[in-house]
Amino acid sequence: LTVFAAASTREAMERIGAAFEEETGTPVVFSFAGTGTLARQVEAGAPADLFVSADADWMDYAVEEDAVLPESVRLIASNALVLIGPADGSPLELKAAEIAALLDGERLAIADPETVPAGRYGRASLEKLGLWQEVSGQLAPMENVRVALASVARGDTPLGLVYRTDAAIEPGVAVLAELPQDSHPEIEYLAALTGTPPTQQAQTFLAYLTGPQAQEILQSLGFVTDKVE
Amino acid sequence: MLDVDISGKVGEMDFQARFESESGVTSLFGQSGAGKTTLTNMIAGLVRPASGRISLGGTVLFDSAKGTNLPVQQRRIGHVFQDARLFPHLSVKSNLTYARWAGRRSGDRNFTEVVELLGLDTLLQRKPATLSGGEKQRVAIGRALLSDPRLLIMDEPLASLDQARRNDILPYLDRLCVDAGIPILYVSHSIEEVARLSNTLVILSDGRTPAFGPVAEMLTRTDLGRATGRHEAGALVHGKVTEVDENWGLTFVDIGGAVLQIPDLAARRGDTVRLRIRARDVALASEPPKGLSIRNAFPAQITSISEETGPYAEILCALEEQTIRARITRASVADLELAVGKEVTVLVKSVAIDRRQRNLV
Amino acid sequence: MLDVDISGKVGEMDFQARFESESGVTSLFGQSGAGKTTLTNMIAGLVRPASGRISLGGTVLFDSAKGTNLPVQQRRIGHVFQDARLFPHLSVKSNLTYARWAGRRSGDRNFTEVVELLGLDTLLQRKPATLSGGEKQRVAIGRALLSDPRLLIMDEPLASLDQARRNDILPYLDRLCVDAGIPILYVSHSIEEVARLSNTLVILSDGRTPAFGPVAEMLTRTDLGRATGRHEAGALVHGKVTEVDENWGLTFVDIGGAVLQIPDLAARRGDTVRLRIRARDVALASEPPKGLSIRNAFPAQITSISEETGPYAEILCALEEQTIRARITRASVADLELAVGKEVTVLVKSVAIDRRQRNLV
Amino acid sequence: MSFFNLQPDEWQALLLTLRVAAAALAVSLPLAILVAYVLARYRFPGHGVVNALVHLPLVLPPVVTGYVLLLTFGRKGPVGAFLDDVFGISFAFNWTGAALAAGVMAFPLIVRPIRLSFEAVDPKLEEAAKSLGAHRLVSFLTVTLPLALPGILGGAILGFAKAMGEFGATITFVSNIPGETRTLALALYTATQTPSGDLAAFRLTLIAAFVAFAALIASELLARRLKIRLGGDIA
Amino acid sequence: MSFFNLQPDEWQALLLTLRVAAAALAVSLPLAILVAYVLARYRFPGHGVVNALVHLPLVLPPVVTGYVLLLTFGRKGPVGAFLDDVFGISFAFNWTGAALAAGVMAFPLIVRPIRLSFEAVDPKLEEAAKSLGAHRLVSFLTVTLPLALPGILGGAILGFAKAMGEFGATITFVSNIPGETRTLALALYTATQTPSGDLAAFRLTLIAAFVAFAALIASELLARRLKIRLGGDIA
Ligand SMILES: Nc1ncnc2c1ncn2[C@@H]1O[C@H](COP(=O)(O)OP(=O)(O)OP(=O)(O)O)[C@@H](O)[C@H]1O
Ligand SMILES: Nc1ncnc2c1ncn2[C@@H]1O[C@H](COP(=O)(O)OP(=O)(O)OP(=O)(O)O)[C@@H](O)[C@H]1O
Ligand SMILES: [Mg+2]
Ligand SMILES: [Mg+2]
Repeated sequence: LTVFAAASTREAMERIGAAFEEETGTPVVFSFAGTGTLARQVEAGAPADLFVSADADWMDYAVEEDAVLPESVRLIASNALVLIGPADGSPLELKAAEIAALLDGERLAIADPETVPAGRYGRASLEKLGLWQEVSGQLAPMENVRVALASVARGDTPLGLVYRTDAAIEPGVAVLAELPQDSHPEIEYLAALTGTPPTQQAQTFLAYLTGPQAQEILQSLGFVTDKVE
Repeated sequence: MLDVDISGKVGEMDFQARFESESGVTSLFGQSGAGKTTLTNMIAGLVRPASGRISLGGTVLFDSAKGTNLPVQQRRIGHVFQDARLFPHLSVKSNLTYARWAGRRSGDRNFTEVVELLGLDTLLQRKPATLSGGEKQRVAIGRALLSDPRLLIMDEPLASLDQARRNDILPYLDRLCVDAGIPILYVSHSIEEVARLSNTLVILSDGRTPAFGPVAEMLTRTDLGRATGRHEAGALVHGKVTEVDENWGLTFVDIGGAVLQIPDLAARRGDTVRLRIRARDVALASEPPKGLSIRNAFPAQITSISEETGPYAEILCALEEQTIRARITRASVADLELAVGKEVTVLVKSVAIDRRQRNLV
Repeated sequence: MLDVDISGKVGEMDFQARFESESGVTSLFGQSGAGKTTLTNMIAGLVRPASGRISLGGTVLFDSAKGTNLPVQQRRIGHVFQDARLFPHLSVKSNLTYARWAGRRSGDRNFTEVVELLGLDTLLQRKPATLSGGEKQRVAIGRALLSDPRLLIMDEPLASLDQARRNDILPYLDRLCVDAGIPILYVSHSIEEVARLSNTLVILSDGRTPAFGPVAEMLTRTDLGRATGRHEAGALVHGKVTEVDENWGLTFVDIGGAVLQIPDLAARRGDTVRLRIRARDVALASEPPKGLSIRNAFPAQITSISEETGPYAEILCALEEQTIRARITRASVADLELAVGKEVTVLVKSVAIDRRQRNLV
Repeated sequence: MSFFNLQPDEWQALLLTLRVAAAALAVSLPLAILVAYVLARYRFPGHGVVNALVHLPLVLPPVVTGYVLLLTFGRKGPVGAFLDDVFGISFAFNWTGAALAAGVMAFPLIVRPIRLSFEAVDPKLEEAAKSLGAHRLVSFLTVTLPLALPGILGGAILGFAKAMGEFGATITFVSNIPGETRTLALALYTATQTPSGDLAAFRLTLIAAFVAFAALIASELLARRLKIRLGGDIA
Repeated sequence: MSFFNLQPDEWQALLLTLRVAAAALAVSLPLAILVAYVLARYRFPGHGVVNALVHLPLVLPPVVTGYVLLLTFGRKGPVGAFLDDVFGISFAFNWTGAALAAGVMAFPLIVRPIRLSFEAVDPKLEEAAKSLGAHRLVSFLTVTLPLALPGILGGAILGFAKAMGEFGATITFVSNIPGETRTLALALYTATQTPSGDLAAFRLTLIAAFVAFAALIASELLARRLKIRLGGDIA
């Protein structure tokens, strides 16, 4: 059973895979890469049984290109965005002046708003909050969330915008503020079956992802699971 | 045998060479920069002449009119390059046998014989980079010898070899030419070597061939003084061995009209031999002298006296069909009242005659 | 001047060389592979001897005992390498002047003079790759000459040059040595060149120096036959010019006990000169002959007869303080009943004596 | 488990990396030698285009190269489909695909040093070989190629290192499947994707560095032997 | 806007790319020449380590190299902090950082061909230069360096191409800021990461290929002139 999963879900997916194997005896193999890369590979006929996307747009793309079964697309988790600072940082109010004061000419680490989903959501949120104008000239768009996280942890940037799940596992940073859930489109992790016809095991695993054990793991890592049916 | 008539351009120099030569050794003689290496490269197929024709023993190697241009590897010309061009990654032995294993030229020349001749026995496992200048040159000679060639081109092959080694190699080349019937095109600055070795002499000067012909004839031509080098003018005579005196180590050669005594000529009675007698080694006497260590004294008739400016006079003396050339001071010509037609005694020291032999056809 | 006593190992060969030489030309003479190039490299500082000492005119270049090892560029030795080693990316002109612009050696030797001597005028803008073998060698000589050296090492510099060019260059080297006081270490296979040029001769054989000394002495030593090449043995005599006969182009040289007549020696009356007389050019007579073109006939006494096996006998004749060496056939020795102590007439052809001159100190 | 014992998945990635790099080299090296020789010795109208094509994988971001590979050699790509149908060879999402990606990315690095070496071989030696009867191919194999060995070795080591470290094109073309296409570089990437992966990333970095170091040392030793074999000064 | 007119952001990326690649080359080339010479001519205890260090960026996935750069040259990194304090030089998130990343990644590619060329220069020519009085540095500058020019050119062109195409280390180290660090390669990556970016990606690929092609042609012409200057056969 091969699963192509967005790199940002690695921790969760590997734990779920291990649990699944324990339960059913079917080993799960994961291929982690950027969502976009995976989407194109699935489209090109990759030997994936499941595709786990960190981004709804790419899942739409896969659906349009007939790469996945449209009716199998399923929400498995959501996420939230937070602003982080160094571990000893103090909470921040989401106001332009405060953010500017904190940045003090330095940059805000963020996953690339043009390519990486986390960045796109972040941008939407900041726009909604009326902060985008303020910070857009001072962004440090990173190749992925992980680098943004690291650069805050190391103090290269005083502020970063990352997923809550990321902030949860990096001890070197503190959450300074949560961005309101309604300030950005739903951050959805979607899974779908690829192969036609889908194997029985793939269907089982897809079901397992929305099952209680998997949801518990996701929750423990900071994912939001309340919207999953 | 070798028939060349080509023209082309090398750098700034117009190049135009024409000569024919029979089997045996053909020497290319000319000053540094005269175009000798270029000419050999054209014959070997490494440089393409602009136009003309080259043929070797009936095979046309190059003919611009017919568009023939045989590739190098099909010309079967063994080439001893002026800059040895050994393969640096191969041992001396692999260099020597290269033509056998890479060129598929079997050839029946004996490897051991060539190695011994050139004194390479102890060097076989070495790489060219560790060889001395002369050693490199010897390997290059060996490599060409072992390539079973139809023609051997040697571009100043003995330049950095000592006299003793030269004396070993020259007779071998000589023999090669005669026994195996391989013609040799020999580039040399040394008129000694040229005279000793060659049948045909081609003079090359500024990319042109002002003269070519049998070496005996060329060496007595006085108009080529500058090219052949004045000090070394001489004459070639041929004769027959009539007696070999083991006791004194002397060989008697009848040159027609006189019998010369020559040291240690490795010839047998009845052999036809060719001798080079340098003009500077010949003295003249108005009457047969006595009590002299000079063993060769014979009468001849003066046929020409060319008094150059300076102290020298060049004198040609006829002895039946052959010509002997003498260089003496003008003062002596006057003292002895020499004149064309006069009978004189020609004196030649035995030790002055080169130890060499060739069976003439 | 140059004082060498070193030992080391080259490849398989143990190397041990010791010689001293005074100013002037020192020739290194030996067979191919004897170690000549290695020795020059050690003196130049390119190869490090295992132990020993090298000093040049008072400066210690190398001393293993004291740990001295002057780097190459500080030795100020002009080196004409056996393999020209021209800089391929530089024009002939830049090669020639390299020592000036890169080595900061000013030197007052005239560029134009050197270029003319070596006939390089038309080549100055060319790259080495387009030069002929002899042209490369000439550029290498020029480059070393223009490097303002304290010692000039020449490793077979004339090997691929024609006689005419050699005749131009040799007197220049001669002059260089005397006028500019630059000692020359000269490697050569040609005993001609060696005899003509050198003051000191160092014999090198299998990595050892069995003998060295003044060239005149070395050339008459019969035990070095193989090294010096039998055909070319001879003797050096010195004398004083007593008369120059413009009319016949002859110079009269008094060698003490005899006056020799020599063609066209570019000397003036009163000059001290040195002459090389090859053994093979000397004939002996039991009584003074008459009517001979040989102009030099003088009495001398036989001091030694060495009869080798083979046809030859080597005879030394004393003439006041000097020695003349003759090579004649053993047969003649018997015929003339020559013996040590006997008075004979020595005959030397005028034209046989090399045109050369050296002012002896 | 001690720090110094490799874990199974590390072993797997290591062996896979070596296999992929070796296969990439085995295929690209002969081709690179051919292309380098042609570029070095011949002038022909398309010379510049060939040269540019060779260098293109260097200039484009690896992701693009990988994407182009995916489009051409993927299961649905024109070449990929053809190879699959006719020869049954498939590059899609397996280690041969990883080798292909690595080979393509390493190609320019292999070609350049080899080309330099070919250009440095004196054509006069080839002339000598021909005059001794060696035909073109024989003279190439016995003279030109051995003399260019230092460059070939240099190109090979650059190419091997690059193939070992290739990441962007590989992950794009054949994804990141453990045991099949997850080489050390991809495993390293995977490890960096989560903060908890730091130790794993560090271990993998050490492994990669160690392998590269070993390969380099081996190549240096080989080069030195070669130099001696080529007859350079032993001193 | 026609297809052939560059848009402002494309211009920006193009110019930035050239600036970054040129700066990367300008800094790494001299250093590479030095390192190549040392590796070629001297044997010393740390030889293998230096050699391995030079090749390391090739073996590690670029992301790791970029991360290491971030750790050392970032504003809080040991070297970065020092440079910032003492010289006021900062590599963080600006184009000089991009140049640094490109330079580091290109370094092994530059070193190898140069090293090969140095090894091919006959030490006998250096000996000749010394015997003519040239001191070590002078003989290096007048003989060794000019004779190694083909390799230097070869290394430079490889390095330039690599610097132009560098992506992984750059995006990790200095991120992807338009006008500051978004080179063509990063722009191209950005385009491929959006579902609708295909046309933009294609245009950028063409631009990058064109620039690389121009650089290659220029280097070939230069190399040919050089060969003539070095005195190769003119025929
Ligand atoms: N590629 C070239 N460009 C310009 N001139 C050249 C080129 N090759 C050769 N020459 C010139 O052509 C002439 C003939 O050269 P070649 O090598 O044939 O002389 P050579 O007779 O062999 O002389 P040597 O006895 O010195 O070897 C020389 O003056 C040389 O400088
Ligand atoms: N690196 C080396 N390894 C092994 N043997 C060597 C090495 N270098 C030189 N030799 C040997 O040492 C001997 C002396 O060499 P050298 O070059 O000094 O001779 P040479 O007297 O100059 O000879 P030639 O007149 O032929 O130039 C030769 O037999 C040579 O083969
Ligand atoms: Mg020549
Ligand atoms: Mg020598």
